[in-house]
Amino acid sequence: MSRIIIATPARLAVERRLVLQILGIGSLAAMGLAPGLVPRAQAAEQSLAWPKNAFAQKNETAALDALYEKPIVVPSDKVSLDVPEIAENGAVVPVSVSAALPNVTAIALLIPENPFTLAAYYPIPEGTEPSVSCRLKMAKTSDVVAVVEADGKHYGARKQVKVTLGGCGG
Amino acid sequence: MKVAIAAIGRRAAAGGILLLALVLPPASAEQRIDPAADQRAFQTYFRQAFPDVALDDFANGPYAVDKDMRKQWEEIMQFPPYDFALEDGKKLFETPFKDGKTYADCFPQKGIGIRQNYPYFDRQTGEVVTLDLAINRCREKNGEKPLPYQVGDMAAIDAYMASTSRGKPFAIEIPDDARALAAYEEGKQFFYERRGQLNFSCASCHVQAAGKRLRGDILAPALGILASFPIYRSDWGSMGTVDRRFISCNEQVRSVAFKPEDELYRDLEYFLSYMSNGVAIAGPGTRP
Amino acid sequence: MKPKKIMVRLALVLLVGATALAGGAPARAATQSDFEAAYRAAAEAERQAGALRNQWMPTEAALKAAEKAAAAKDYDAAVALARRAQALAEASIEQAKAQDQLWQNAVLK
Amino acid sequence: MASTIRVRAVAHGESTEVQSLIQHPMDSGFVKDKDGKLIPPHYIETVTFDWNGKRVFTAFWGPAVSKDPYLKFSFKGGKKGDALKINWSDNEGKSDETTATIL
Repeated sequence: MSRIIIATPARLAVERRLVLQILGIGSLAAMGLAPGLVPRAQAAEQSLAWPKNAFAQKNETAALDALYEKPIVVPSDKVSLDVPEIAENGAVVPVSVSAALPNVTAIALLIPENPFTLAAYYPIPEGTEPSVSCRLKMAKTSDVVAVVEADGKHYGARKQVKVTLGGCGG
Repeated sequence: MKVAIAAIGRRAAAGGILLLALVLPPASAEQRIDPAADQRAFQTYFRQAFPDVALDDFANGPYAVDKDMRKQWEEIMQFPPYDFALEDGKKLFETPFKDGKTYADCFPQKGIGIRQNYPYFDRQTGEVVTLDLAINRCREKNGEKPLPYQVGDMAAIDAYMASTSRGKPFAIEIPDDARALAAYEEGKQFFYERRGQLNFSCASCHVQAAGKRLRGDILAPALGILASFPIYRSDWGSMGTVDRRFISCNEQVRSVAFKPEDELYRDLEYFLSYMSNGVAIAGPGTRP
Repeated sequence: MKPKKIMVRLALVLLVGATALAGGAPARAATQSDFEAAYRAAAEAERQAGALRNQWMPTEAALKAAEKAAAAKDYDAAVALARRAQALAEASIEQAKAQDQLWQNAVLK
Repeated sequence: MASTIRVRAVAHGESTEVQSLIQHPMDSGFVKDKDGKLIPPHYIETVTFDWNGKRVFTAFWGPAVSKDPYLKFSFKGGKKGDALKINWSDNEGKSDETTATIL
């Protein structure tokens, strides 16, 4: 069900081939957002559109496919995802992601158990650190998934956050 | 002894049918009211229960006693959600009333750095005055309508005034006045007596179960619990004052809550704040 | 333990109420005046709980529901709800009276 | 009314750390109001940060971002006194903009 798979060498080879093919047309799919073909530099700098289709998806695979054009996401310890074990309140879950990878072009945050899977998508322009912190809502206990795009490849990290019923506020 | 009767008398007057039961007061009611001794016992209990928590850190409630919660809190405090209220509060505090006066004219030290002295016992009127009550009395004195309690502008002004008092330890005084002692005792009883269909007291959660989980929440120790008010609660998605917290606590145990600034709530705030003397003001704060 | 006693008492009162409703079902359907009598008794108990400053939310809810049932002329339900409200109000009175002394045992010393 | 945007941008050597807080309900569309009616979704879709005419950050958000959303990132460049322009727009077509000074 999860797209974050342990890639076998064979798969990696396939992926590499795909990436090489795509590179020819300027890795426009990197953004995977705008329907038209947008040169990468411009995409990162100015005229990105809100990825409506990706935000409408209700499972991880569909959301990632809409975002990155059927990526193969490899789990990576180069992606560090900082989330609490138990959310103090599902309405405000602090999430930090950073990637120790060169040429990062985007960071996506997904919450598979939420009604809509994609929570936030951050295209990273050149010169901006591949690192972002924000606060997300979680409807119930779920993994939080970070998918980082770097050099046209996709690296993932996931961690579970427990959301319990609060209501008294301590 | 006289004082004890005064305290009971108030409750009995409210509930006439209690009178019979009170003709013979229980032996314990004859104990002398000794706030200083109560405070020592109260603080000793929490210091022993949480030996690793510094006195001022008790203001941070659940974040003082749980590591994972504290980390989330520290992240949230990088840009605290009460910032908007704080800014609004400063503006409201500094905006003159129609008569040209401001809040500063109503308070000692122009209202700056005084949160730690509230609530206080007003010997003239013989009642406990909280900061929120004083804010509204100031408005009325200057021909303005009182603000609704619990939320909004009241919470914002309260937040600003608290922020100017950060680091100043609670310094609540209980004057040697039978009425003040009676109010204190009333607040103390409210804190320890069980209420509501769920049969909980304030102490059930914030003394006996302090630091433990109730559903997903970690219960704050009662010591210092009011030092970070008003609070932005994620669950509310907005600011709330002490009144809002008391009312929601009461409703959570299925007890019909009282009106904001009800005498019982003011007495409770008086008792709780006095118990926390020495804990520095840290408001406004955030809570889950 | 007093609180336990309150609970037991509450359970008993509710049980009696339920029995009156089910097993010992009245031969005739409840009338408006049955409701009014039951409601008056419940409201009086709740007033006393209020004087002791110890009302319970479910009591208020049962009273409201009783009024609603009566307005819909469902007097059987209205009477049952009023009796439930009365039982709850009496339990809250009991709690207030007991706690007026028991609280001292909880004080940190 | 005051701006809905609070920004703290601090230059550290070669890069600038930016933190922002935006006042917005971020209604998910799944929460009911007091009368049991669903509150329609109302959330920020896009936030942009521009420094020296260069887009240094874009955030695309869905309804799962928390109320009064917070954001932290860093970019290379920026020095004390530089202007940083922040703009947000939501799904109802509302927007706000402010310019902050890098500290």
